[in-house]
Formats: sequence, C-alpha cells, structure tokens
Amino acid sequence: MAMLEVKNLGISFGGLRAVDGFEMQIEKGQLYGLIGPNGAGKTTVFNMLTGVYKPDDGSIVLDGKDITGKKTIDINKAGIARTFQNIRLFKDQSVLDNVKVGLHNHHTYSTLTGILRLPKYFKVEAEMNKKAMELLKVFDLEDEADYLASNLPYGKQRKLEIARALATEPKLLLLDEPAAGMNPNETKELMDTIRFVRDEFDMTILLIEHDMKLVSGICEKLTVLNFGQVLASGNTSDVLNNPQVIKAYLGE
Amino acid sequence: MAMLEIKDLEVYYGVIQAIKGISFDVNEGEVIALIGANGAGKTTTLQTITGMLSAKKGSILFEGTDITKVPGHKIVSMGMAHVPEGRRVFAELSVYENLKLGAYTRKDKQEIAESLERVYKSFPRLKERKNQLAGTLSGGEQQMLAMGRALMSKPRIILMDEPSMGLSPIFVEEIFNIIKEISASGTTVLLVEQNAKKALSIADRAYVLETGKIVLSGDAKELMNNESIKKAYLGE
Amino acid sequence: MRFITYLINGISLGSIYAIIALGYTMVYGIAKMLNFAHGDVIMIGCYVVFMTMSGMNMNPLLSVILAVVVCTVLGVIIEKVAYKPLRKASPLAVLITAIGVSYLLQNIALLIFGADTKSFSSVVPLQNIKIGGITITGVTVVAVLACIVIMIGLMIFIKKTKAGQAMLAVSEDKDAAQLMGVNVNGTISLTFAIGSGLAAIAGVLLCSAYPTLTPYTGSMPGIKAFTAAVFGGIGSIPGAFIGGILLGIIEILGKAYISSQLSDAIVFAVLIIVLLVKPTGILGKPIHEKV
Amino acid sequence: MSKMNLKTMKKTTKSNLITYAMVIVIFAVVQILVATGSMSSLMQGLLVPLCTYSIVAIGLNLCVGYLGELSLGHAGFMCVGAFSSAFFTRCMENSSMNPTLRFIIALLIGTAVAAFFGFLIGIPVLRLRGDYLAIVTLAFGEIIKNVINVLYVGKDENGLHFAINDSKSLNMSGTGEMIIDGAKGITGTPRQSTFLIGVILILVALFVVFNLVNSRSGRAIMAIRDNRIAAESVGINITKFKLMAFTISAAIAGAGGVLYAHNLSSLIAQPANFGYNMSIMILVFVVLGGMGNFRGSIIAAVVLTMLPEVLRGLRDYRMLIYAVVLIAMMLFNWAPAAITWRQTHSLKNLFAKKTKEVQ
Amino acid sequence: GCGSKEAKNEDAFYIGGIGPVTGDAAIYGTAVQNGAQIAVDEINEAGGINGHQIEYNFQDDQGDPEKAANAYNTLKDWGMQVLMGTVTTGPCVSVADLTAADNMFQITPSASSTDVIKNDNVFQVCFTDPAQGTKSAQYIGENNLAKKVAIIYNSSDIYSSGIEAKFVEEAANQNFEVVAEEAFTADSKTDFSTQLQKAKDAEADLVFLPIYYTEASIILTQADSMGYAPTFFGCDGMDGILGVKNFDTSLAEGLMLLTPFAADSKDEKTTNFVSKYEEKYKDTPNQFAADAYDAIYAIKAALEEANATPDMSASDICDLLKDAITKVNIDGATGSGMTWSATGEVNKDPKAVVIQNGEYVGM
Ligand SMILES: Nc1ncnc2c1ncn2[C@@H]1O[C@H](COP(=O)(O)OP(=O)(O)OP(=O)(O)O)[C@@H](O)[C@H]1O
Ligand SMILES: Nc1ncnc2c1ncn2[C@@H]1O[C@H](COP(=O)(O)OP(=O)(O)OP(=O)(O)O)[C@@H](O)[C@H]1O
Ligand SMILES: [Mg+2]
Ligand SMILES: [Mg+2]
Repeated sequence: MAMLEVKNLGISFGGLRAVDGFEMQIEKGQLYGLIGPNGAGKTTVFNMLTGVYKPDDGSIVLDGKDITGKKTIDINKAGIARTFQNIRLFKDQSVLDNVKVGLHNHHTYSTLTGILRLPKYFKVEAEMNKKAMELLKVFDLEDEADYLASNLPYGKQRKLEIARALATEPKLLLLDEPAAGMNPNETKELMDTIRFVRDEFDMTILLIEHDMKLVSGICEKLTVLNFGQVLASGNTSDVLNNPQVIKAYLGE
Repeated sequence: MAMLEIKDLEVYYGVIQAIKGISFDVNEGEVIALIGANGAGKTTTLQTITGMLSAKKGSILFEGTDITKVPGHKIVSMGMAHVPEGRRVFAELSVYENLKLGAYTRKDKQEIAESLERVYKSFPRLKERKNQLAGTLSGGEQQMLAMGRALMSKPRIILMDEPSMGLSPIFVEEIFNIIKEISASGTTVLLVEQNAKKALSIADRAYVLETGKIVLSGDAKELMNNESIKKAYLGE
Repeated sequence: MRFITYLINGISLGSIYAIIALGYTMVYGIAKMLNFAHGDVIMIGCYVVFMTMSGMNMNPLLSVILAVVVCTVLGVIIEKVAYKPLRKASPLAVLITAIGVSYLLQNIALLIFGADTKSFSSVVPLQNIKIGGITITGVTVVAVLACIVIMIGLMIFIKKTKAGQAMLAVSEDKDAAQLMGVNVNGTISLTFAIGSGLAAIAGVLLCSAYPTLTPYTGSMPGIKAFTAAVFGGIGSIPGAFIGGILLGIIEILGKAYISSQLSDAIVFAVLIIVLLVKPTGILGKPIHEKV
Repeated sequence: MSKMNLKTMKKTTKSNLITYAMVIVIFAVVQILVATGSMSSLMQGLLVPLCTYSIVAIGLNLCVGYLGELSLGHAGFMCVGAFSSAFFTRCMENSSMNPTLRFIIALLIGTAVAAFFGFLIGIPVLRLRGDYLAIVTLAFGEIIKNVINVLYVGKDENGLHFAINDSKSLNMSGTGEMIIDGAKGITGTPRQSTFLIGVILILVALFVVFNLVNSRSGRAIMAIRDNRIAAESVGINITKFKLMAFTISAAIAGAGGVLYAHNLSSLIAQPANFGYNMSIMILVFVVLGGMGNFRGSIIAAVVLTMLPEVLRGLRDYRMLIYAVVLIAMMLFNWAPAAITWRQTHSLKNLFAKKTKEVQ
Repeated sequence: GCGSKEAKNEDAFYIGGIGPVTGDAAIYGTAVQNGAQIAVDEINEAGGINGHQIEYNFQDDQGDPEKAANAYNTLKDWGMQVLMGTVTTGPCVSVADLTAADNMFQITPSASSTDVIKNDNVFQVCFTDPAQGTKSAQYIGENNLAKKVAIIYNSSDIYSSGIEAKFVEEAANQNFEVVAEEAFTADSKTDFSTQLQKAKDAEADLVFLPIYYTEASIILTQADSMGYAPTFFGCDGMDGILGVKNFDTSLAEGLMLLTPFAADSKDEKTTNFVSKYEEKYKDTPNQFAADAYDAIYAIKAALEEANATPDMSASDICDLLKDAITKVNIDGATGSGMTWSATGEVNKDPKAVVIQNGEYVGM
C-alpha cells in the first residue's frame, strides 16, 4: 500500500476553489515533486496535509491511517513533518535548540524531572544533544550549533528547517520550495542533501519547487497542479515533456 | 553624469559591518545587475540607497543630488522605486489598495488609472484578485504584487531585490521580459538576483559583491563568460 | 421607564468611554502601541479648560479649542521625545515608556495644580431635555453626538483620504510604507496629534458630565476606555464606539440590577466572557496568517 | 557530544550560577551590614519588599520573556496568594501549630491558590493573542480586587462564615472574630517574612525558572513564543505548555504575595498595591531588566523599588524625577540608537546583556 | 529638613509625619502635611515646647501600607521621636504595628478605624468610624430628619465602609428605615447616576454620604441635574466641600454634616488656624488639616505634661506620653476640651452643621 493516499481533496476560500479533486499516491521511499504555476494551490495542499487547513472534502490516508482533518500536532505525531515556504524558525533559540524542539516527542521526560534535574534529565538531554548534533552534521550545520537561528544566512536557515522537521522522525517529509533564494551552487548542494536524507533516513519526501534543475534532478515522480486541479501526474521525464505542462508551467 | 552614483559606501548593523566601502554607478537607461552569494550585502546596499538603512560613511548621489541623508520617503518621490526583499506587501489590505499605495506620491488620477491598467496587463492574476487581501495570496502572487506596486509610482529608476524568487519557470521568463520592457520604456533598473544567468543575460553591466566588497565588475556579457563567475554563480 | 433612565445613563457614560477609546484605538491601530499616557493627556486637557474658563473667564468654545491645541501639541511632543527613539524596539518597551510618561504628566499636574479637587463647570450650555419622566442632560446629548461624528469622521478620514491610507500602510509595515513614499514619522505624528486632540475633547466632556478634576482624573477612564477598545476589537474604529457604549451600559445596568458593590467585577467579567466567545473583540478582524 | 555543544551548556549554566551567586553575595553583604549596625532602618525595612518584587518579577518574566504573552494581572495573582495565605495564618493563629510550620503551609497554600487561578485564567490564554490576553489578565486582577473588597469572612466556634457585601449577614456569635473584613482586608497577620526567607524564595524561584527554561518543556514554551505554527508542526501541544508556563508564572507571583502578606500587619486590596498599576510596575521591572533575563528582573526590581525611597530627599519632586529617570532608563536600554552607541562604546551594562543577544 | 544628612539639632523634638502627598489620596495627605506645619510654625515661633524647638519632617506614603512602612523607617533614620500619622487607615495599621514594636508614640490625625488604636501607643484625633456611624444614625433618628434613608458609600474604602456598617447597625434602633445601600469603588467613582436613581426610586428623603467630599461634590451635582433633592447628610470626610475650587456651593445648600470642624466657625482657635492656612497655602483648610493641627498641639501638650526633653529616646518619650496624653485637655480647631482615653480614642463633641448661604451653620 502507498505511504500517502490522497483522494478527491478540495478546499475553498470564500468563492475561490483553491484546490479541487486533488489526487496523489506516494510510495514509501519515493522522492516526489509537486509543481505548478503560482497560486495553483500547492502550498494549500501542504496545509491540508499537515492540518493547518481542514479540507472541505476528500480524504488523506497516511500509512493506512486516515488523518483527514486532524490537528497539526496529531498529524505530526502520525508522521508528517514539513518546512514552510516562508521560513519559520524559532528565531530566538539556538540552532541546536531548534533541532531539540523537533526531538520533543521522541525523547521525553516530565517537566518536574526537568525542574528537579533528576538523573533522567541528564540522560535524555545527552541523548537529545547527540541526536541533534548528528542531524546538524548531515546538514553541515554543526559548527553553528550555538548560533541564534536568526543569525544564520538564508540558505542555512532553510537547511535547519529541514533538520528540525527530520528530528520529529516523520514517515513523510514535506518541503515547500526548499531552494528558493539559493544560488545555483547552493541548490546543487541542497539536492545532494535531500538525496542523502532520503537514503540515509529511509525517508519519503514530497517537495514543492519552481527550480526545474532541482525537480528534474532529484524527483522520481511529479504531480502538476493548475488552478487547483491536477494537470498531469507520473514519471518526472514524462510529465516534464507533457505539452500541457510545458504550456501552463514550463514555457517555451 | 551617472544617474545613481555610490561612493565608498559603508553600512553597519550595530557593530557588524555589512558593506565595506563600495562604489559603483548606474547610468540612465541601463540595466545593472548586482550579484553575489547569500549574505554578500546586496539587500543591504539596496536598502541603504532607498533610505531604509543609513550609511555610516560614503555618499549616494541621485541625479547629482546627495541623498545619503535624505529621508526615505523623499527619495521615493524623487523617482526611485524599490521592490523589497521578502515582498513586504500590506497583508491586511486588498491587492487594489496595495497598488493604490504604490502611487502614493502621485497626484494625477488619470495617470494613476493608466498605470493601474498597465500593471493589470502585465500581471493579469492581480486583476483577477484585486479585492483579495494581499496576505492570502500565494507566494508568487505576492511577488507579482510587490513588483506591480513599485511600478505604480512610475519611477525613473527601479531597484529590484530578487524579483524572480518563488516564481514558476514560465513566469520567471515573463518577469524578465517585463524588466526588459520597463527598461525599454526608459526606466533605469538596478537588479539583484540569485538567478545570475538570467540577470546577466538582460543586464548591460554587472557588479559582483562578496562579503560587503565589490570584487568584479564589467560588461554583463563578458562576465557571463568569466570562468570564476561561471563557477561561483552560474552553477556550471 | 426606570430601565430607560438607566440605559440613558449608560449611554451617556459609554459615549465618553467611546470617545476616549477612539483615541486609544487610533493610536494603537496605527502606531501599534498601547499609549497608557492617553488618559493623562485627557487630564491635561481638562486643566487647560479649567484654568482658562474659571481662571480667566474665557469663552467655553475658545477654551475647548485651546485645550485641543495644547493636547495636540503635547501628544506630538511626547511622541517625538519618548516614543520615536523606540520605533524599532520591542512594543513592550514603548508601553513601559508610555507608563513613564503617564507618571510624568500626573506628577507635573500635581506640582502645578496641586492635589486638591477642582470642580469643573460644564462647558455645555444646553439645558436638560425632559421627555415624560426621563431627563437627558445636555452633556449626554453632546457626548453622544460628538462620539458619532468623530467615529464617522475618522472612518471617512482613514478610508478616503491619502493620509488615512498612509496610516493604514504605516500600521502594517513601516519600512514598506516608506518605500511607497509615505512619511512614516509624519504619519505617526499626525496619528498622535489626532488621538491627543480627541483626548482633549473627551476630557472636556468627561469633566462636564462628572465634574471633578484631579491629577489622577484621567487614569481610570483611560483604562476603562482601553478595555472598551479591546472589547470592541482593538484597532477597529466602529469597534471602539460600540465597545465604549456597551461598557457604559453594562457598568450602569450591572450597578442597577445586580450589585453596586461588584460593578467593576461585573464589567470585567462580561469582558472576559465576550473575549472567550469572540477572541478578537466584537468587531475585531481575525488575524490572517497565511502559512 | 561536540565541543560546541558543551560550550553552549556551559554558557547558560555559568550565567545561571552568576545569578545565584549574586543573590547569595548580596544576602551575605546585607547580613554583615545589619550585624555591624551600618544599615539604615529604611534599608532594613525595604529588604523584604525587594525580595517580594524580585520574586513576582521573576514569575512575570517567565510569562512575558519566555511564553511571550503580556500579562497585566500579576498583581492579581500576588493578591490571591497574599490573601489566601494570610487567611490561613489568621485562622490558625490561635491553634497550637508551630509558627514556622504554619508559615510553610501558608506559603504552599498561597502558591497553590495563585497557581489555581493562573490555571483558570490560562484557559482564555489559549484562545487569545497579544493585547487581548493583556486585557483579560488586567480584568482578572481588577475582579479579584473588587471581590476581596466586599468579601467578609468571620470565624467563631461554629466554624467559618462567609458573606458578600456586609459583615452583618455573617451571623456570627458574639465571640466571633473577623478574618477578612471587606475593605479593611486582613489585619494583624503576624509579620513572619524575613530577608532570609525572601532570599531563599528568590533562589527557589530562580531554580525553578532556570531549570524549566533549560529543559524540554522550556524549549517547547519558547518555541511557541517564537513561532506558534512551526511549533505545532513539530508536534508541540500548544495548550499544555502555554497553560503550564502561565500557571508556574502565577504560582511564583503567588509566593511573592505570601511574602508580602506576612510582612505587613495590614493587608488590603487597593489600586496602589494590587491594582493594574502594580501589575504594570512589575512589567516595568521585567522589561527594563530585559525580557527573558531573570537576573535583570531582580536588578530592575531592586533598583526601581529603591529609587523612590532614595529620592525621598527631593520631597515634592521625587515622583516627578522618578518618572523622568524611568523614561530615561527605558530610552537608554532599548532605543536602537542607544544600543548601538553602547555597543560601539563597549559599555558593559548589566541591563543590556540580553537585549544585545536578541538583536 | 530632609533626611539624615543634616546635622542633628540636639535641642529639638523630632516629630515625623506620614501621609499620601502623591497618588489618589494626595489631597488628604497634603492637607495634613500643611495643617501640621502651621502648628509647628506657631509653636516654634512661640518658643517651642518647654523651650525646645520642633523639627518636623513629613514623608509620603502614597496611601499604601508598604510605602508607609518605608516612610516610617525613613523617619526613624532621621531621628524621629514622635509620629504624627498616618493619614489613611490601611497604612496606619501597618505603621502602628511597627511603632508598637519600636515603642514609638503615635498619634494619627485622621485614620479612623478601631484597628489603628489596638496598641496602647497609638492615639487618634478624629472620631472612630463606629462612633461616627452610630452617632450619625442617632442624630438623624433623634432629630426626625428622615423616614427613609439611602446610603451611598465607597465599598473599597475602609473609612467609608466602616461607618456604613455601623450606621446600618444603629439604624435598626432608630425610627427611620434604610431603603437603599449603594456602593461605589475607587475604580468607578465618577458616575453616581445609578446610585442616585436607586435612592430616588426608593423614595429616600435623606441620603447619607459617609464619604469624602471629592466624590460628594459629583453626587450633589448629579442629583441636582436629575432633579433629586433629598437632604444630604455627611460625616467628617464631607468637610472641605465648600473649599472645592469652582464648586457651585449653592448645590450644597442644606447639606448636613456631623463634624468636629467647620472652617467657618467663629471661635478663635478656628479663625486663627483658618486665616493662617489660607494665607500660607492659598486654600481653605479642611477637616484633615485641622486634625493634624490639633494633633501637633496634642503632642505638645503631652510632652509638656510629661516634662519630656529632646535628649530622651523615642521609647522613653513614648512611655511618658502614653500616660501624659490621657491627662491633657486641649482646645483645638476640631473641638474644645479634647481629652484622650487610654484606649487611644479622643473625646470631643461632634458638631452637627448645616450649610446655609454657602456657610457652615451650627445646628
Ligand atoms: N487563506 C486564504 N484565503 C484566501 N485565498 C487563499 C488563502 N490561501 C490561499 N489562497 C489562494 O489560493 C490559491 C492557492 O494558493 P497557494 O499558496 O496554495 O499557491 P501555491 O501553489 O503555493 O503558489 P506559489 O507557487 O506562488 O507559492 C492562491 O490563489 C491564493 O491566493
Ligand atoms: N538586521 C540585521 N542585523 C544584523 N546583521 C544583518 C542584518 N541583516 C543583514 N545582516 C548581515 O549583513 C550581511 C549582508 O546581508 P544582506 O541581506 O544584505 O545580504 P544579501 O546579499 O542580500 O543576501 P541574500 O542573498 O541572502 O539576500 C549578512 O552577513 C547578514 O548576516
Ligand atoms: Mg506556495
Ligand atoms: Mg538579500
């Protein structure tokens, strides 16, 4: 069975049908791309997948479990983590702590344990530090571990957001325009990182991106959204050669 | 005389020096590209020119007038527009109200209406959504709005900070066409882009910024063929 | 019948809260700061009228105009000296500075005018209106009318004028507003000028209706008006109007029908309940945050 | 674990230790001054109030600095803490209970009652943002004050009697004794608060908040402050942690109230001591001392509580000068221009530390 | 003089005063500060107390118990030997606790709760609240002033709610009925339309106002504008209403009050005090000023009675004064033949006065 099965998903804002009859199937371990013109509804799909918006209709099934309309927290616990189109870091916390917040639900001790500094506190904190540093290393951020997140350059902030999402140990990782604002070299590096994450963590990844180099470089499958509806879907090369897609999205 | 002349500019954030003495100029009618890696100081430079930040040292001359100490809003009414990084649309106002604010410095209602039509023509999506709150637009739509809003002031020079960010490939083409059009209609353009290849392809000249200093400058087409540029910024 | 009398008293009190709240909301809505010194600007306005009218026998209208001018200038000066340097700092820092300014104004008034209570003579020459057994005071009529006129005036000003649009832009994003050619400092000064001018009018009506004046006269109505502004949805001009009137009515009816001892508790309890049901106040816009 | 990470831990730990040390050193110095008789009555009388306000400021700083919510009702929590504990103490006054034990129980009661009210008020916290929360907390404080002013509780051989509005309706027997007497509040509470107790409470409060903010829960609380949507997206239960932080913050304020109540024999609920003005005053300590900086809160609370007393020599002008100094300090500490000036002149200003880090 | 910096004057009595001169109750503290100053100046001019001058220092407490304790400690540092204060009850209770511990003689001009004089070192110049409440009810009953009485009082104020409670209690024994008990608080003390309306609806022919004149002046104005004209009856806090700047005194016509002091009294003590006060402070003194004035004279009389000297410690002086004050008998601005009982209460006669033609007239 597919890792993620989305059926007939739809949502309206006032009179605007932002997403309509959206379908998608992602297999475990896939690197999947969601592309489409500006305002097509890609971010809105992410928002429905993660419970930020409640879909008006349709269903979302993750790993056999129906998560339609659930709250963001529960969806995260069920196994979806994401990054945001406009970066949302915990700006006044250190880079390390940003990741440790991500580890929140998997390395626990009670508040009282924390206040009283019982032995468990030290044990779990040490685990968390180790785990967080491992994650930071993947993204080449270990040297900046004690910087304030807001002091990182843009590209590194995007990477940190991915690291934080990964820390929640998701089954499915959603990335919203991870390469936006990066120059070609940084984008190349990012592509390697995403591939590494997929292989190393055995992750399923769904990403939104306008950078065609990245999309064609790493995505195995694509779905194209246009005006809220699926325009095309399938293997990357097929989709990218689809005349309709070229007309609506790629140009020339 | 150059339209915009930057001389020995130095800018600080608190004690951190972001711009370490740069000089460059922009002639009337040119398209100038400013490229550089993340954190090189491109945004800082643009913000200093339009008075959002103040320079510690150096001077900025706009059409011969020293505007280094002139308050930001006056610089705008002198004919300079700025498409800021991060779009900065007025989220709680409608698309239409945002565009109207773009024409804040202008008086002639007739001309403003004409400009509005022109913007709507370049960005039909904005016309469709003219009553939508800007904050609810998609990322790309907001980028269009930021651009349209800047054009509403009918500037003689326009500063753009990564206008193609977050736009779909087809629209990236479109936006560069629009920039060309703007330039063709006589407006001077100072363009900051991550998409260096595209930027250089439409620019007349370019400057390369690295950690607050200009390290290279020259004809855009020549720079495009410069090996180190190719390697560092064009991803080849 | 009795109920109607209470209702009228409530509207009378409420309309004064509303005028103060309009000034509060205006400054909050545009400058995004809680100007806790607003109540004290009101007090200064009252002293100006008191001194010129009873001390120098000035014509009431002239005296009110003078108060408006003094408060407007005062508001602009306060903004320039105490708030402007903190434009880019945390809004809380500005809030605290506003409190400092509030203390300052109170203590200046204390030194100049003394602690003793001054009885304020009404500036409203209107006679009471009697309909059946119900009396409506002249001040009530003027306060309600003033309040409606000011509300409508402000709404038109903000919607229709260029300066109003500039205010909206400034309230959202000062840097971006500047990029539109808006004089941000000028706009904020204008906001303070209008807010403080309104404070003078509110003060004069407040003291005409409830005729005592001390250096602390402004602080409690200031807080109540702030509450009213939140009640109606802070930042919203019609909200401030509705919030003010409702607060006045609740206060009076609570006193009349529930308990005069617990009237403050009643007012605040209603406020909490309303906010629980409608977290952004009666007319407050929900916050749009696109993810 | 890498070196960097060790360094992080060390930095916060070091800063916390400095704060503990500061409190202890001050305590020691004060003890020496008192023992050698070189401390004025005024200063001696101020010791407990200074502790009280430091504690409440620490509590509020947790709410404002770490939870990122503006509360204008902490005087209300202080008030319930004060009244509930003094009530207990007065009830037990004639029993054979050991006074120290009684005080400890009073302390626990005051803290717990304040925590309970914090929890209650915390429920709207979940739904409201920013200034709306401020007004609800302000409203809460005012309600408490109003209710206490019309609350009558008496005790006689038949037990406790409660009434709202007047003491007659208590129907007490002749030998009964008023405990809470409306506007008169509670009088005759034994003055058990001492500087030592105050310092211990400060240390305990510091221990709680330091350990909280450097733990998993503390990070969750800060994550909510920094970006609610992102915090939700990584699976943080917003409701739970907001409530927790708010409740702890209220409890600490309640402990401050206990200290307050047992330092004066007259406990009344008035605008001056438990009104919104006091809440704002405590907020002043927090903001001036630096949001998120507990040491700063203590220093600001001490400086600003002492300032009007030290200025007594200026007579009529003292409150005026106080206001001017307050504005000047705010501008100096917070104005971006002043911060840059301080940075460039590398002035080591205790208050400014946190500000710099945040900027 | 201010603070400990000045060299101590060895041959003077150090008398301290405490009260609110800033904050909401500043008006009362200022009156006390000034009233006492007049007495101090008079005494010093006339050669002092047994030839010893008075050093007088007044400290602000903002009406807050905690600040009052600070003020007290400041005065102790200054060298205070006798305390005149504090002005309001709450702060006075907290300071009384401190003076008891230090054995410092304390006489309060105006804190009227019985809690204030629990300790044997504290004395009052004003009447206690219960006495005022009871006496007012008796006076109204005995003189058949009304059949139906409404009360408007400040439930957040100790003074006001204290009198109100006793008044209601005593009213049960009198021939009138209390038809409305309406309260207001420190936070809503500008609008009384509702309370008045309720009194009017209950057909009260007398409204008892155990409150300060600040609020009373609004009540009178609002009652007038709603066309309600019962008899108004106040206590000592009402005194001062004619002195409110710009107040339309015609509104106070017929207002009765039970007070020991009336600024318009023609007796020599009062006229002397009032004229000096008016000259110095450009203001008519009220009850608080007069109480403070008398308090200083009471201290003087007691010090003379005890033959105390400035070189004695505060505690020694206190021991002497506790006894001496019960033996003195002084004529002051607030009454003649004032004496004190060991419990701390003053014995003097309240005068019932009524305002006629803008003047207090004895009844
Ligand atoms: N809360 C909302 N209220 C009203 N309209 C909305 C809201 N959120 C999104 N929209 C509209 O829905 C459409 C889809 O938006 P969405 O953000 O999903 O686009 P997108 O595909 O991510 O585009 P981009 O590539 O530009 O980011 C847009 O037209 C947008 O204006
Ligand atoms: N508000 C700020 N406070 C402190 N330092 C800042 C601030 N804004 C920018 N900087 C620093 O100034 C330098 C230049 O930043 P700037 O934003 O101008 O770069 P840029 O070239 O526009 O980069 P990007 O491609 O990421 O937009 C960077 O090192 C950055 O970290
Ligand atoms: Mg998007
Ligand atoms: Mg930039």
